Parts: sequence; structure tokens; C-alpha cells
Amino acid sequence: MGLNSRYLRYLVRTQPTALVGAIIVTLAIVLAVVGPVIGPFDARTAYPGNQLQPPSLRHLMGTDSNGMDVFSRVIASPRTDLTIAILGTLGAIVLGVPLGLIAGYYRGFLSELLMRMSDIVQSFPVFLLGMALVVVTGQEIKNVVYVVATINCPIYVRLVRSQVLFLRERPFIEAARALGGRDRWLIREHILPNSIGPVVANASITIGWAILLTAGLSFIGAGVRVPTPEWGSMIAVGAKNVYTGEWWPSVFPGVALAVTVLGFALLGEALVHVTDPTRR
Amino acid sequence: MRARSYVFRRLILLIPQVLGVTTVVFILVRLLPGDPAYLIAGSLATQDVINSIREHLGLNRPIWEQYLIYLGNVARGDLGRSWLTSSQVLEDVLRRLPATLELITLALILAFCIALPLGMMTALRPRGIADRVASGYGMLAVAMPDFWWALILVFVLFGKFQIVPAPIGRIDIALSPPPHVTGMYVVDSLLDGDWRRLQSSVAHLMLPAFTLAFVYAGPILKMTRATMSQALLGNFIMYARASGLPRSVVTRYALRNALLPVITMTGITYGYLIGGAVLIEQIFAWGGLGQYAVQAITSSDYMAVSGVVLATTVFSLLVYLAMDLLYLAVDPRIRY
Amino acid sequence: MVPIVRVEHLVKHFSIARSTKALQAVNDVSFSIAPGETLGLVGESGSGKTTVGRCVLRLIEPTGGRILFEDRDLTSLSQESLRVLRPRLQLVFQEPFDSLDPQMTVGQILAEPLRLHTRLTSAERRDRVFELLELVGLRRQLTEYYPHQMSAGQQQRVGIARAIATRPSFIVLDEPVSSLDPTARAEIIDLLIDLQERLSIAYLFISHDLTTVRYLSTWVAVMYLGKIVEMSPTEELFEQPSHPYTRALLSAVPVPDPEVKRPKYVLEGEIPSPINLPSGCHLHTRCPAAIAACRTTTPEEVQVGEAHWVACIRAHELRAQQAWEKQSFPPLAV
Amino acid sequence: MSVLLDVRDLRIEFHTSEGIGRAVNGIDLSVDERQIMGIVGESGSGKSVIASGLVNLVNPPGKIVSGTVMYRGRDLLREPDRSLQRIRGREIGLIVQNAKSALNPLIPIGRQLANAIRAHGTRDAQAAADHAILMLEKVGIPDPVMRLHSYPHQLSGGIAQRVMIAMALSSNPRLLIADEPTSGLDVTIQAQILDLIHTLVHELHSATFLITRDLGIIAQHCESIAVLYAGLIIEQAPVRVFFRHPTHPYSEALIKSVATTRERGRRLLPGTSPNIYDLPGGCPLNPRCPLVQPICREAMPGLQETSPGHFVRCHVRALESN
Repeated sequence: MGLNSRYLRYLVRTQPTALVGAIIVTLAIVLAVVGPVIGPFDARTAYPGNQLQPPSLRHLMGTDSNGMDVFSRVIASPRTDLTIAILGTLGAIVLGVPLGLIAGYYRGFLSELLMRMSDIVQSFPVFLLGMALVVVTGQEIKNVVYVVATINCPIYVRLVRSQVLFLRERPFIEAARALGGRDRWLIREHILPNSIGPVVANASITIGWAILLTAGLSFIGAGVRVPTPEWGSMIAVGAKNVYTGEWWPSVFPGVALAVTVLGFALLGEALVHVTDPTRR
Repeated sequence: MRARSYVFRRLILLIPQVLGVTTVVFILVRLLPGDPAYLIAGSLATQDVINSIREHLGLNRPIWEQYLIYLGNVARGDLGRSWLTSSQVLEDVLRRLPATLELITLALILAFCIALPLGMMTALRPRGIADRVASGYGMLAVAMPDFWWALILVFVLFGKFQIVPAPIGRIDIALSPPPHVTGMYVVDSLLDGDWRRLQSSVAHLMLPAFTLAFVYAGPILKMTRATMSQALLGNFIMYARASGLPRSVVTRYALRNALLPVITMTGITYGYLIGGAVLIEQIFAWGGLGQYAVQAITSSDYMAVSGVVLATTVFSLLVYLAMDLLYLAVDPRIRY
Repeated sequence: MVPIVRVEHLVKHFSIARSTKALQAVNDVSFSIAPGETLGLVGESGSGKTTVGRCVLRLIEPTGGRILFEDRDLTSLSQESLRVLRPRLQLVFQEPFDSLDPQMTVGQILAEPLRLHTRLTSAERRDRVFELLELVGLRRQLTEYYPHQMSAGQQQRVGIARAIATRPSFIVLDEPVSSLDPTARAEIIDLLIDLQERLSIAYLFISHDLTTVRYLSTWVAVMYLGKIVEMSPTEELFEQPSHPYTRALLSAVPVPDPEVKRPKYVLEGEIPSPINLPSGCHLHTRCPAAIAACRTTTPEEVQVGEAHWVACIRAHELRAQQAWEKQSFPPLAV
Repeated sequence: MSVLLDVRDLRIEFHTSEGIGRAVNGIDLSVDERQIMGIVGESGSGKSVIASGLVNLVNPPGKIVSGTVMYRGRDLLREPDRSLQRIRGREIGLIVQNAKSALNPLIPIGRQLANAIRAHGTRDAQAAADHAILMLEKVGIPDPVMRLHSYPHQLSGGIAQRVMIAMALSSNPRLLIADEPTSGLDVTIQAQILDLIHTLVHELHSATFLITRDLGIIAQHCESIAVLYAGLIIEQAPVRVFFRHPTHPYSEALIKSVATTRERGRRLLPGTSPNIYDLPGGCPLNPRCPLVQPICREAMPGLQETSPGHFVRCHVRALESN
């Protein structure tokens, strides 16, 4: 199923929340590209003597305890968060989809082994595993990306496998076999195109989770660190001030974070809904 | 009995699962870049110090030997000694487990109590105002970063209105913990009949538990609504209504069928929370497993890290096992 | 005429997980089909008729027996040489929608066999697709349609067009009309007859519906629990059904004419499991004509007419009885 | 004989994102006490929606937009839910297709049956259980006491259908609605089930709507027939009259389509049933009809009586008969 305009229109009509999601996602992606350059202040610079200013015209969202402009940092953060989340999700897909195809199409030892491995990875508490992985591999952005990919990979192995299992018993696959198509032909021409829709839909949801995970890791200091603009670490920086009443350094990045995750979740849900083959 | 053989096989399955998890933890700590000895010693240590630590930890032996030793230790319940607290990791874990369990169990009960009636109500009256509000809340809760939400609540309820105690610990600083029975302060003070401690521990528990409940009720609510409305449109509900069964019976039929996936969802959430309440524990200085994990990680206490990961994972495996057995009891279609 | 397909002693057993027993789907089935003719294979669910169809095309591997297509034994061919033969042996499915890839247009679906087996240019392929559509009575505009945009009847026409795209000489029709409404069903049947006459294809027509089998087939074989219990030319079978199972099947079909009441010939209970087959004659648990010997004796095929075989130890006896009944009651009509 | 159920101008629509689907377009239908009335139609003709409309149980997005269903002086479409509950199941029994999915998968069939029996007056649990056993025996289920503890997934399609018949008939309903009761079953099982229904409704003196797509079933089991096309009754007659003189061109094609002997170039209807979201103007059959006249594209024909008790909705045939 191509993401053509007719399809998008259908999506919006049947799932009105999809439109909201799509707008938020678009905005977030635009900010990821231009966010760091359009802010009124440099997002990585601390301005001494400028700490904890409440929101004003000059500092729309106030400044934090380091004297950094919260607004500039909030709009610069998508570049960090989205990059990690999207690259991590892509990694999970690139790794998970072929493994899922193998696990679904070929029965036997290899398929069993893959599934048991996915089981094991999935039985770990996600957040602790993420934390441990980041710390062991070193606190760099690229390691956070690997962690997001590793943790989410089993989701795609499972998803694609269940798609393939569902598809491989369908008469149209048997028809292609009866026409003399080899396994590779069947996978390339029929199975892959029919399983990719749910993958795309789930990717949106995974990106949302990955943003939350990244922010959470950064919040406890196991992810991205100051001065790199990132919502989770911004919330952490502001956390100690919240008790004393300076709420703005934490609240604004939190709102931005929640709205972004909501956007990806809304879009993803709508996509899952329309790409679910059992609903056709 | 086939059911009994299913239970037996499901229990047997636990062995390779735990073995697999242990292996992954071993690989995680020993094979990934970052020499544990180096991590422990810190960046300023001399090569000699590092070497002696390596020897002490058995890191100079062949890797398979290390693996077998590790497996043997784990089987005996020896998860190593924590660098930071210098006590056995297993002891540390067991000491902190009740705090976390108390928190997440209450959170989950609250979440279930919020989600189930809301979900049912919205499914029974779709497209109403309640439905819109509830599904909006469901969506929002899923997207909400729990640690941020906790901060907001602390800011408003403690910072502004002072209706909850300060987010530090599980009981008033002035009070000593109740006599240890279960390790859960609320339960222990109840058993002790100590009114003041009970009051204080409940007051400390409410906010973090509610924060978690608010967030994790979201997915449960969505699941309840989805399965319930699906069940209500199902063939057998339509038929039950056509047979003139009273509304209460019809709703019961639907609920029982809708509940199965909801229970699974709740179980998965429980398994997730054991390691997922880390941030909330951190914010409320809860002193549970999560905070222990953060401490261990920030101070590169790798024995503690691997121990806590292993312990929580095994805990979630046990929760999933319980879910499967519950399913078996409730759904007559499962007969493998 | 020389048969184009000969099936000899076909056996298919499926192994069952965690069990030493096997599901005996097909047990020693033999038949042959001549070019331009149709063998109707009738049976209820669990009779093994669909498995026979899949085995004949070697889409599932038979456990035993031989399948001769133009005198070559398909069971001994390698997958690769089988692949070369595939365009000549085709299949039409029961569920027309499920048999078409939902992501492909009709044009792409019909071009697939051509891409796999011919070196046609895309323009030539296009012409061939139009030709195929015309053969099955569909408009050219449909090449741009997706399966879900068509009615079930149209979808089945596309399925048939795909099957004849590579000019096969033998097609297995696996309940091709049973999911269709009566009027669409009749149209597809007429189309199949028309194509057979034009292209002289041999059909193996698998169905549970005696009415369409009678309409379409030259020969009929009736299956019960993995065995053919009766086989004969179509009209002979419908006029003189000689196996108790065939009689029961015929009497169970409701006649679309209120004036005709068929004599009741009822089978008791339900079909036994093909995992625990009954001893002797498999029908004895339900057969109204069963005698003690039926429990122990496996019936041999008895020839009762010129080309009419019945696997029943009481075949001659029952036919005599039937002939007597026929004098006293109006003839069976379908 | 007196009229038991009388349907007037029933209209049911589906409001979805594709627009308005007119599934049932003004149906008049009545059944006398003890009469067996057959309703035949192909998929999309609205026959199953009618079945749920008769007991006022149309699932969303379907909606009953007009009409009356008079049952013994009460309009079921305007009756409050409470009293409908007392009519459904107790006075009007329903049998649907695919019984296995119509039974609650988590409850043993004995309890489901007893629940239905208790909903209709038998308060005592023991009496309800006894009655459940009696009903299972009545529908020919071997070893009923043991079967009480079976779950639906353990039953074959035929047995499940028998259980459902037991449920529908447990309170001696005056009317039975059987909506494709045998679709998906093998012919020998179908014959058993149809004979069972036939025998039991005679025994209980119930009137029956038998909804099916198989003309053979109607011919063998019904007294009169109504033919549905695109949510309309296009022909209605006593069964013998209908099969001897099918009058509507659609009915003719329907009968021809189940012929058993080959007829060269038999004339069927080209094309397919119309989309209920996009019905053609005038007579809904006009795009496929061999007799089509200009008027057929403009005006909807009325249901006209061509001979006593024989109604046809066709401009051309109505003219011919006058």
C-alpha cells in the first residue's frame, strides 16, 4: 500500500485524530531541522547572571539554573530526541524485519532460536536494560541509538513474523507457488509488500516510546547531558527548582515532550488501524 | 489431565528462560566495550590496581570459565558483592524489593480501579462525552512522561498546597520504620497496629503510587475499551440479547470475555513496572530497587547492576508465568 | 482417449504434533482424467478431497503413490523441473478474494504468470492481459482495479484468468463456486464450461455441491474419509447411485422444486475423525445398510456398470433392491 | 389463520464514512400463526439485517429508520427495552448461522442454556438445569447430561447448531427466526438440522421465518416465499405457485441458476448485485435486467398482485399480467 494522497485522505476521514498527530509530527520534524538555528539565544550557551529568570518577552519560557534560555533549548531539542528515536527505530526495523521474515517463513531450529532470543530480550525490564546498556557502552548519543534499536528490535521480529505466518497460509501465496514462483520471489513480490504496512504504522508508535525512553535515560543522567539540548535532561536540570517554585525550566520541556510523543502515538494508532490486514 | 501437563511444561519453560536471561546479563557486563575492572577502578587508577581487580574478579580466566563460574554463582543465589554497599547484592536486592513492590502493587491496583470502570463505561456508551474524555485521557496518559508528571504533582500538591508530605522517603524522617515483617511499611504498621506510622507511610505512598497509576491506567483503559466494545459487538453477545437474556447477564458475558486481554495487559505492566518505576523512585527518594539501580549505575557498581537487572527480569518472568496460569484457569479454549 | 493425468494409489498422511498417530487424509486414491474432460470429486469436509487436489499439483508432498502428468511422474521430479511444468498445471481457489494479492491490481496479478514464465515485453504482456480479461468476460478497465474493489464473481473470474494465463492443459478447481451466490455461481460454471470447450483443458473439479458437479462433470468420484467409494460417468451416478454414502448425499440435497420429494436416506451422526478411522468399511458407523461384515471387511471395488465402480460389499444386493424400489416409487430426480 | 407478525415499511440504513447504505428499503412482510415463510436473497440483499430488525437488534452503524413490526398488538420497534427482553427469546426465538461463534466461548453450554431458560420465567435453578437436559435430548444430542459440561469450541458445527436450536426453542416461542441456519454445514448435516427444525416447529406450533440463499431449502421446507433483491421484496407467493410460475426476471434467473441439467446458452443475469451505498434509480434490477424498459430507470415499480397471493415488483410483468 503506497502512502499516496488518496490513502492519506481516507486516513484522515476515518481517523480524525490522525490529522492532529500528523500535524504534530510534521512540526516536530521541521523543528528538528531548523530548531537549533531559529531560537533567539544559543541553545548550548549558559548566560551567567541570567539564572532562573521567569518567563518574559525576552525569555519566552524563562531561563534555567544554568542561565540558559529555556525556549531556545526546547525548540532545539527535537534535533537530539528525534534523531535518536528515529535512527534507533530505523535500526530496529532494519534488523528486525529480515529476522522476522526468516523466523516466519522458514520453520525449524533457526526460527525457534530467533523467537526464544526475542523472548529473552523482551523479558528484561526495558528501562533498567536501557540504563545498564548505556552505562556499560558509554554515555554517547550513538550508544543511546544502539540501545533503542536493540530494545525495539524484538517488536519487529514478532510483528513481521506474525504477518508472515498469517500471509504464508493465504491462498494468494499458494497461487504464486502454483505459478512456479521460488521462495525468494514469494517473499519479494508478495510477503514483504503485504507485511510492510504494519511495520510503518508501528514505527510511529515506537518513535514515540523511544523519545520517552531517551528522555527518561537523560533525566537520571544515563543519556544525553547538558549542554546538549534535550527535553529529559532539561527536566532534570529544572527538577531541583520545582520544589522552590521555579516551575518553568521543567514544565515547558515536559509539555513539548508529551505533545510530541502524543503526536507520534496518534499518527501511529491511526496507521495501525488502517493497515491491520484483518480489518480489510 | 492435560491442564496439569500444560502447567508442568510451562514451569519447565522457565528454566531455559532464566538461563537465557542470565547469559544475556553475563554478556552485557563482560563482553561489551568497557572493562569492568577499569570501570570499578575509575579512570585515575594505575595499571597495577586494575590488574589486581581483574584477578580478584576472575577476569583473567578464559571467558567460558568465567561464564560457568557465573552460572554456578547465580544458581547458588550468589549475585556477587556490591562495590558500593559492600554487602551481598542479593541481600541488597531483597532488602529494597518490598519498598518497590509496595509502590507498584498499589499503583497497579489504583490503575486497574481507574481503568476498568472507565473502560467499561465508555464501551457501553460509545460516542458519549464520557467516552471522548476517557479516550482522550487514555491517549494522553500513554504519551505522558511519568517523571515529569511526578514533578508537576509534587510542585502543586507539596510546593503550593502542602497537602502531601515532602517527597523524601517512605515515612516521616522523624519516625523510625515499623518493625520489619514484610518490609512494606503500610502493611507492617498495620500489623503492628501503629496508627501514626500507618498514617505517615500511607501519606508518603499515595502520591508516587497515584502518579504511576495515572500514567499506567492509560494503556489498561484503552485495552478495556477496545476489548469490551469488540465483545459487545460480537456474535455471541448479539445472540445473548436476541435470546432475551437480562442486561446484567449480557454485560457479564461481555466482561468475562473482554477481561482476558486486560488481565494480560495488567500483568505485562506489572512486569514492566518492577524496573520501570526507577524515575519515580528517584524523584521521591523511595529507597527501592529502582533507586538502588540508579546508584549502582552512576557509580559503575557493575555487580550490583547485573544483579538488579537479573533479579527484576526473573521477577517479571514469574509474573508472566502467573498470567499464563491464570489464563489457563479462566479460558477453557487453552489446552495445549 | 489417453488420459492427461493419472493418479495411482495416492496416499497422504499428516503427522500430528506430540502424537504417534497420523491424520490419514488420503488413503489409496486412483483416477485418471482425459483432455477436455472433467472429473468431479465430491465429498464432505474431512473427506480429503482438497488434499487430493493439492497433492496432484504437488503443492503438498504425497506420502505415497504416483501422479502421472503426460506420462511423467510428478512425484519423482525435482522442485526445479517441477517449476518448469507448473504453468501447465494450474489451480483455482475457493475464496476468490483471498486468492488474489490485495496489494496488486488486476493487471499486475495477471501479468505475474507471464513475468515468471515468458519473455514477453511489457507491451506484449499488456496485450495478453487484455486478451485474458476478454476470455473470462471482464472489461479492460478492470486492470487498474484492486481485488477489494470487485465483486466476488469478478474476483473469481480474475482467479480463472490467472490460471489460464500460461495455457495450462490441466486445472484443479478447488470449490471454485461454493462461496458465491447462486446467480454468480451459475455464471462462473458457464464460464468454466465455455473455457474448457475452447481450450480443451482437463478439470479436476472438487466440490461438496452435487448440483454443480452434475452440471459440470463428465465423471464423478465420491470420496469419504480419504477413499473413493464410488466412481462412474456422471448421469449414471445420479440415476443409479450405488454406494449407500452416495445415496445419502443425493437424498440430502434439497431439490429446488416443491413438487419433488426425494425418498429419505439418512446417515446418522457425524463424520468420524480421520485420525481414528473406523475399522472395515469407514462408513459402517453411520450407514443405514451396514451389516456385521462391514465392521471387519475392507470393501474391494466392485464393477457394477460399464465404467461404474463401487467400494461396498453389498453393492450388487443394494442395486437389486434399488431397482425394485424404482418400480414402486417415482425415480430419483435431482 | 390469524397474522402473528406484521412488518410494514421497514427501512434499515447503515451510516458510515462511505455514506448511507440502504440495506432494507421498505419491506412489507407478514407471517401467520404456524406458517413457515421462506425469505431468499443473495449476499447484500439485506436478508440478515431483516432478521435482526425483526427483533429490534440492529448493531451500529446500522439503524432502523422507519417502519413498524407489529407482534400481537405491540410494535416491537417502539417497545421499551424491558418488555422487548421478555419477548425476545421467550416468544420469538432466533437461530443464526455459525452457531459456534454465537455461543459464549467461556461458559459450558449447559449453563448457557439454563441461563436462557431462567431468563424466561423458570426461577428454580434445578428446574432450569433439568429443562436444559430435556431440550438437548429433544434436539437429538447423544448423552445430553455429559454434553452440559462441554464448551462451544469442543462441539462440531452440527452439534453447536443443535444446541442453538435447543436454546431458541426452550421456551416454546410462537415465532422462530432461522437466519441461514445451515450455512457452512455439510449437506448430510444440513439435512439433519433442517429436518429437526421442521419437526420441532410443527410439534410446537410455531411460525417460522426461514432465511436462506438456497432455493432448494425453501422448496422443501416452506409454505410461502419472499424474494429479496437490494433490500426490497421483488416477488412473494405460495411456494408451489412461485416455482411453477416465477414471474420476476430476477426470480427466473435465480431458478435457472440452480438447474442441474446443462442448458446451452442459458440466460442468466449479467453483472452483480448493486452496491447498497449507490443504488441505481428506478427498479434496482434495471442495469442487469433483460426486459428493461425506459420506465424501469425512472420509477420504482410497486408490488402488484398478479394472481391471488402472488405479488411481483416489476413494471413489465405487471403490464403483461393485466
